[in-house]
Amino acid sequence: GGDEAPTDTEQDAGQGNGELTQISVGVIPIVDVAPIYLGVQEGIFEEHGLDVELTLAQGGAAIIPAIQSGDFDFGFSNMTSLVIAKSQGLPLQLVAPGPQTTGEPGNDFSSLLVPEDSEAESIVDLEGQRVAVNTLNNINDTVLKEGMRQEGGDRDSMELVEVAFPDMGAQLESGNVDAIMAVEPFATLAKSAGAREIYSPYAEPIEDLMIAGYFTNTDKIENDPELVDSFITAMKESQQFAEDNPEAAKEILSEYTEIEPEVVEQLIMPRFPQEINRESTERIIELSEETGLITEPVDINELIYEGS
Amino acid sequence: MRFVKDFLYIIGLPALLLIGWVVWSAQSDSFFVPTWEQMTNAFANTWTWTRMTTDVFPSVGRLVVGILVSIILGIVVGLLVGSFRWLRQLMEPTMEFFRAVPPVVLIPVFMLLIGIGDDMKIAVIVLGAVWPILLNTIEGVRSMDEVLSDTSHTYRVAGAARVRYLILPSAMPQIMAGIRQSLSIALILMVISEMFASSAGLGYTIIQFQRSFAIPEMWSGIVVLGLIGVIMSFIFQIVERKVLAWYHGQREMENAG
Amino acid sequence: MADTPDGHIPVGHTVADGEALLSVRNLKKIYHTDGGDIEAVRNLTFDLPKGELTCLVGPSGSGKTTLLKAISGLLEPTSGEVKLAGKLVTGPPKNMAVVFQEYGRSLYPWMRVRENVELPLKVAGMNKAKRDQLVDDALQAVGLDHVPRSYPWQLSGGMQQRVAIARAVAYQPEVLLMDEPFAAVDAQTRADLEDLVRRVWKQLGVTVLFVTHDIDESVYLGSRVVILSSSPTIIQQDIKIDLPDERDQLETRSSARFAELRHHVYEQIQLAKQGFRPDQAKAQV
Amino acid sequence: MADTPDGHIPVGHTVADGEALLSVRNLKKIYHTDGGDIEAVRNLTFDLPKGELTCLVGPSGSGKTTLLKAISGLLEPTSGEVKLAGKLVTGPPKNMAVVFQEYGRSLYPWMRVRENVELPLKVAGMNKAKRDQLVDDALQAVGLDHVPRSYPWQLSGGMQQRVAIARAVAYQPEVLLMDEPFAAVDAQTRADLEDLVRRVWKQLGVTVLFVTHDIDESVYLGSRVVILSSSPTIIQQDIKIDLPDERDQLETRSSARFAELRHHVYEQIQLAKQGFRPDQAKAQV
Amino acid sequence: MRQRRATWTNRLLGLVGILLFLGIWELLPLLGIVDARFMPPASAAIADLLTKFGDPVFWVAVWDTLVAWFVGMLISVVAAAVLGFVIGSSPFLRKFTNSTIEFLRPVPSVALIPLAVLVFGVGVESALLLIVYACFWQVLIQVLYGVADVDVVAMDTAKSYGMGRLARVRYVVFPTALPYLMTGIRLAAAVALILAITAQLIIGTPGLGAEIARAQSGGAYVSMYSLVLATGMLGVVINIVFRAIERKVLSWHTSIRSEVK
Ligand SMILES: Nc1ncnc2c1ncn2[C@@H]1O[C@H](COP(=O)(O)OP(=O)(O)OP(=O)(O)O)[C@@H](O)[C@H]1O
Ligand SMILES: Nc1ncnc2c1ncn2[C@@H]1O[C@H](COP(=O)(O)OP(=O)(O)OP(=O)(O)O)[C@@H](O)[C@H]1O
Ligand SMILES: O=[N+]([O-])[O-]
Ligand SMILES: [Mg+2]
Ligand SMILES: [Mg+2]
Repeated sequence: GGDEAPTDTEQDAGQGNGELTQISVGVIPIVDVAPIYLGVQEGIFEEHGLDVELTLAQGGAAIIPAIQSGDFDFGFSNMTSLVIAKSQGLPLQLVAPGPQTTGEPGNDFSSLLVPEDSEAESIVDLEGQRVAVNTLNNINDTVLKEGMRQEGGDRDSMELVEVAFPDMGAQLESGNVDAIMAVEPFATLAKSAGAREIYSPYAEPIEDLMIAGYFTNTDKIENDPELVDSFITAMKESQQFAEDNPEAAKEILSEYTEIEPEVVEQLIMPRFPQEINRESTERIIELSEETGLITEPVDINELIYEGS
Repeated sequence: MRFVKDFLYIIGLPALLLIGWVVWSAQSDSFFVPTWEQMTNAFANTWTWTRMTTDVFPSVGRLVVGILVSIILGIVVGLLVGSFRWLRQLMEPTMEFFRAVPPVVLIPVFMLLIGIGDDMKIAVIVLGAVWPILLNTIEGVRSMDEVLSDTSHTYRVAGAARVRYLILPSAMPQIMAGIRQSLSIALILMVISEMFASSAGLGYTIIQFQRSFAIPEMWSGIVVLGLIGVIMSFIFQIVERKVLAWYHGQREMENAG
Repeated sequence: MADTPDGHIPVGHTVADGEALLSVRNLKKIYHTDGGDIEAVRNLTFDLPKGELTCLVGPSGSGKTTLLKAISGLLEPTSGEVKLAGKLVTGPPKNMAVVFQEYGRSLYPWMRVRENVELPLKVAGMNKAKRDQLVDDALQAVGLDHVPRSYPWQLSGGMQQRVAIARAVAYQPEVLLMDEPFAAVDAQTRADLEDLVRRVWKQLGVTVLFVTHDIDESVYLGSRVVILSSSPTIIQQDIKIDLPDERDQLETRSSARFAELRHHVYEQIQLAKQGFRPDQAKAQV
Repeated sequence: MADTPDGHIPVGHTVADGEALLSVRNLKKIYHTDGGDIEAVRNLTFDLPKGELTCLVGPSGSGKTTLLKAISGLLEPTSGEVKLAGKLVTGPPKNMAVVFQEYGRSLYPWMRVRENVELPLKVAGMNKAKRDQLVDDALQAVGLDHVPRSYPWQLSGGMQQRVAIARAVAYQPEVLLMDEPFAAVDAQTRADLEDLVRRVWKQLGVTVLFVTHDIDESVYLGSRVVILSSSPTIIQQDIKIDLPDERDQLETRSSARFAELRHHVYEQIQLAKQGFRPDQAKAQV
Repeated sequence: MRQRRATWTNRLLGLVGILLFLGIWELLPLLGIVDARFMPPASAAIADLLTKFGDPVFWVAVWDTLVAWFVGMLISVVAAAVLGFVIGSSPFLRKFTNSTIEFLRPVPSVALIPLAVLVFGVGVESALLLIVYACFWQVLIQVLYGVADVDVVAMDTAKSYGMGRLARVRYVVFPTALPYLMTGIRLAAAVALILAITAQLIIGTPGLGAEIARAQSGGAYVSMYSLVLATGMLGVVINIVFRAIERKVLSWHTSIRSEVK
């Protein structure tokens, strides 16, 4: 964006004094957050006067309260969780984009998979079947239901069960579930074991779906807009860097995850956009309302903050 | 009169704590500390009969089965392990191994071996709840009075009769102490088991509330958990009074002095 | 066996082997503790002829309880052996009942008095009618027929001990071992129980080993008194009690022979306490 | 107080109030149990003059232990009162030591013999040197100076009881209550301990209340014998023992006066057992 | 000498037990009962663990876990013991607190995570809160049972020798409750380890739990199982240490006595 110049200078001045602002960011050990690790490694955040401490957490259960308490300055979360939190009245705002679908069915970082010998050929064949998602009432079952609806099936006809990503492959093979919605690297792992992709749940139902993003506390935006702006700028640059250097993005995975090198080689990375995708976010809000995940409407302008 | 007194003892401290919370929450604006009003609303709207039949009762059913299995398994294995030193030595490190591994990381193994149905959830409850019963039974068997044990030997009270008339009753106070501990652990594991491969249940509901930041509802779920705990504990105390009538009588007799 | 109280009996030899129901040979027991080894029993050899009522007296800590436990197969001796009717004792033998010193701990606190007395019979598979008969008789014999439904811990110490005795009596053992059973009982009850033991002994023809530290009691009760030395224990002396078979608390105790025997036992125990040891005094046979 | 054993003493009056160190007035104790109320002690009034050694005899279950607990302030009486040196006893008074009947439970199994004896002195804040001296003396007095580092449960019953006695002696109390302390002790040790109690009593000038059911013992030991009726308990009789102050196990026990006193006590206890009650026989004073 | 040999056969048997268990684990995937990709054989996990032994990152995680475990234990044991003795020695407090204790006890620590993070953040303090909360009840209940077990004669003896309340607690109540307390501590030691790992897993505080989470999210099954193995081994070691302490502290207690015989 064009509005980064003044803050840049300020921050650079700050850096000239040799003083970096310490911030702490809560992230999840998944492929999606490669850019922020890259940004730190490449000194992008330092350039903007930020000394970033990354802390790994398992999910929103820990990150969102930590943002509330000020323990984290920024956090990473999927869009649905943010929308729900917002509708519950938590003072949070999305400030920077996260991963986005590649938009290419069959070549995305999320797949709906069935066993090799399954008769299912498309998502509609899963009506009445058991499908594993990692978290119920969240982004993954939302997009699946939407996909089902778009393909002409009954949105509520799948029996969705919660199975953690690492356990999905085994449950698919043992026949406890009929299909799984896996993300990388588990999608690659399952495919290499013979699972067959019948749908791309991020690429197909919503155009250019942005799955997740970085958020902060509304207080922080009010009290320290310069800091937030610096973060936004650095984050966007990091996303861009990851987008431009896919090999570097894959390489950095070994720093915070334990994915086998062969799998890293094969897995499909998401795209890392520079701008928050308002349309797809709007769609998520609508779908959340339709499926009853939220009861209070969420105003997209109050959800997204794009810098001062 | 005595009934009233007992009742006051039961509700006294909870009432004080309740008042403390009402006062505190009224002037706290933390999102995670609901007010009296939010809580009562959450309670009324959440714990409807439908919710009871779809989420609470099935969970409690698994809980009860899990506890019963734990009791039987704990006592049977405990009697064996407590009676044979070699068996105790053989098993102890392995038992400690399993005791030290968090159920959360063992659940995937259970899912592999048992699947994702009720069996798995019950197995998780047993996995956690069996230890206090098992260990207490072992201790109970081990700390048997020597004179009593000698007496039984000389009267040739052996085999099944020894278990029935000597070992089991003499270990019973400790076994009961173990069961009491297990009850609350089982309840905790009921929640944890529903964090995996679930789509209904009390624990699942609470986790969902937590994830969707429905904080008053989450707290109301925790209160329901606590209430189940209290009910179980009181049922247990009634059973214990019956089973250990002799023990308490003896205690009272000694304490009367 | 010597006929006079003064007749010394060589250690290691008492009655002819042929008649012995219980025979103890070179029994030795060493306890291993943190503070070192304790030799409780050094070298005991003696026989219990069938049907005799033998009293074992010895100072406190002389290993009487230890010996009894070894005889009843509850304690493995360090060396030596115990034979019952010719068979080596390795575990508690059939038809043997033991009344322990710690009466309070030998009753099942979770069973009522009646159930306590009944249990060994029930476990042995005796039928209900016969069981009831034996239990009723035994409780009556010890004067406790009025409290069958009490729990042991609701009774006084003396009453508890009587329950333990009733249990042993109801069991109708061939061999009855009693470890200071009357220590907690008052004088009058004690006299009654002493007569009870003699009555049971004669009626059932049971072989009794009665441990006591009461000299009068040992002389009054026994057909024979074995005196133990102080620890590590060996047999100090083995005396035949030649009092008439029919004994009476007042008459027998005031007889001259009783006083004589009593005096002899007393002297021997004094010797034992002063550390006199037959095996030091003379070579062992 | 009557001088002859036959002199009846009206219930409720013994020695002149002035000299009484311990005075028990109208003591009544009812135990409330599930099975109903048990009146263990009905109406007890008596005094312990300072420096006397009083023996309390009574049948099993007559409430001796109950009385002792009330005196030592461990048990709240249902009604009536206990005064020590004029002060109402509401909790365990200072300078009083109690030797309990259940010796096995009154020693701390987690402490060695020496530590058990030493503990009360340590808690009272006595310095190490003095403590050691007292403990050594006491252990020697009971003949246990060879096992200071054993745990109580490694000792025989009699030895355990002696540890409890040593603890009381080392404590140097003004009032010493003993509840059938020699029940588990062998005859010889018992004789020694009896002499020890008398020695301690004279040396320390301590007031002793000694509970026993052994009639010989009560006469031999006491300067006075109080006989309890059977439960619910009242005082059956209170007898002054006019034996010479220097007593000897052999000589005293064989004296004619001893036999006479012994016989009298025996008779009284027989009466008590048969249910004779002084309060029924005559109006209470 | 005899005793020493006894403890050696003791350990040997325990080792046999462990080997038996590892054998079963090894066979499960080999016999095709479970898929080796999701549950690798024991040998693979052990091999991986051996390589981890050479990696300082692993030892840092172990250290972090142990620190959280130890501090959590210490706080909960001290708090529960003190409260247990206070509540246990007063019949009024026992009755007054009973229902509240029964209510709070079964509240799962995991349900407290948002509260913990809110109050203490994502640092070790949050993990501590969860550990302390879970362990506290274990120890408290044991101590309450222990205090109730004080022998009346032993207590009367102490009273009759004029010991004050404090001296009685120190010399009578405490030793009586000690076996119970030790059992409570041993139970708590396992619970503390479980909660330390779980907190690290979910909140992300550094330690073995966070490493397990990392392995899980990368689909590194072998690594995950080797870390679980390490966790279990830690539990076994902790138990051995506590057994040894118990043997020393409770040498006078029946259960130990019979063991020594
Ligand atoms: N379990 C044990 N461990 C160590 N030493 C023991 C044990 N049991 C007994 N002893 C020791 O063995 C000796 C004999 O003890 P025992 O109990 O057999 O004596 P006793 O003759 O029955 O004494 P009492 O008349 O007092 O009952 C004593 O010195 C005692 O300390
Ligand atoms: N705690 C108690 N609860 C109910 N009844 C009791 C209790 N303690 C004693 N009793 C009863 O009170 C009576 C007196 O008991 P106590 O123990 O004082 O007698 P004792 O004279 O010491 O007997 P012993 O000579 O057998 O020791 C008995 O009938 C007994 O059953
Ligand atoms: O953020 N998610 O990939 O669910
Ligand atoms: Mg003995
Ligand atoms: Mg008594």
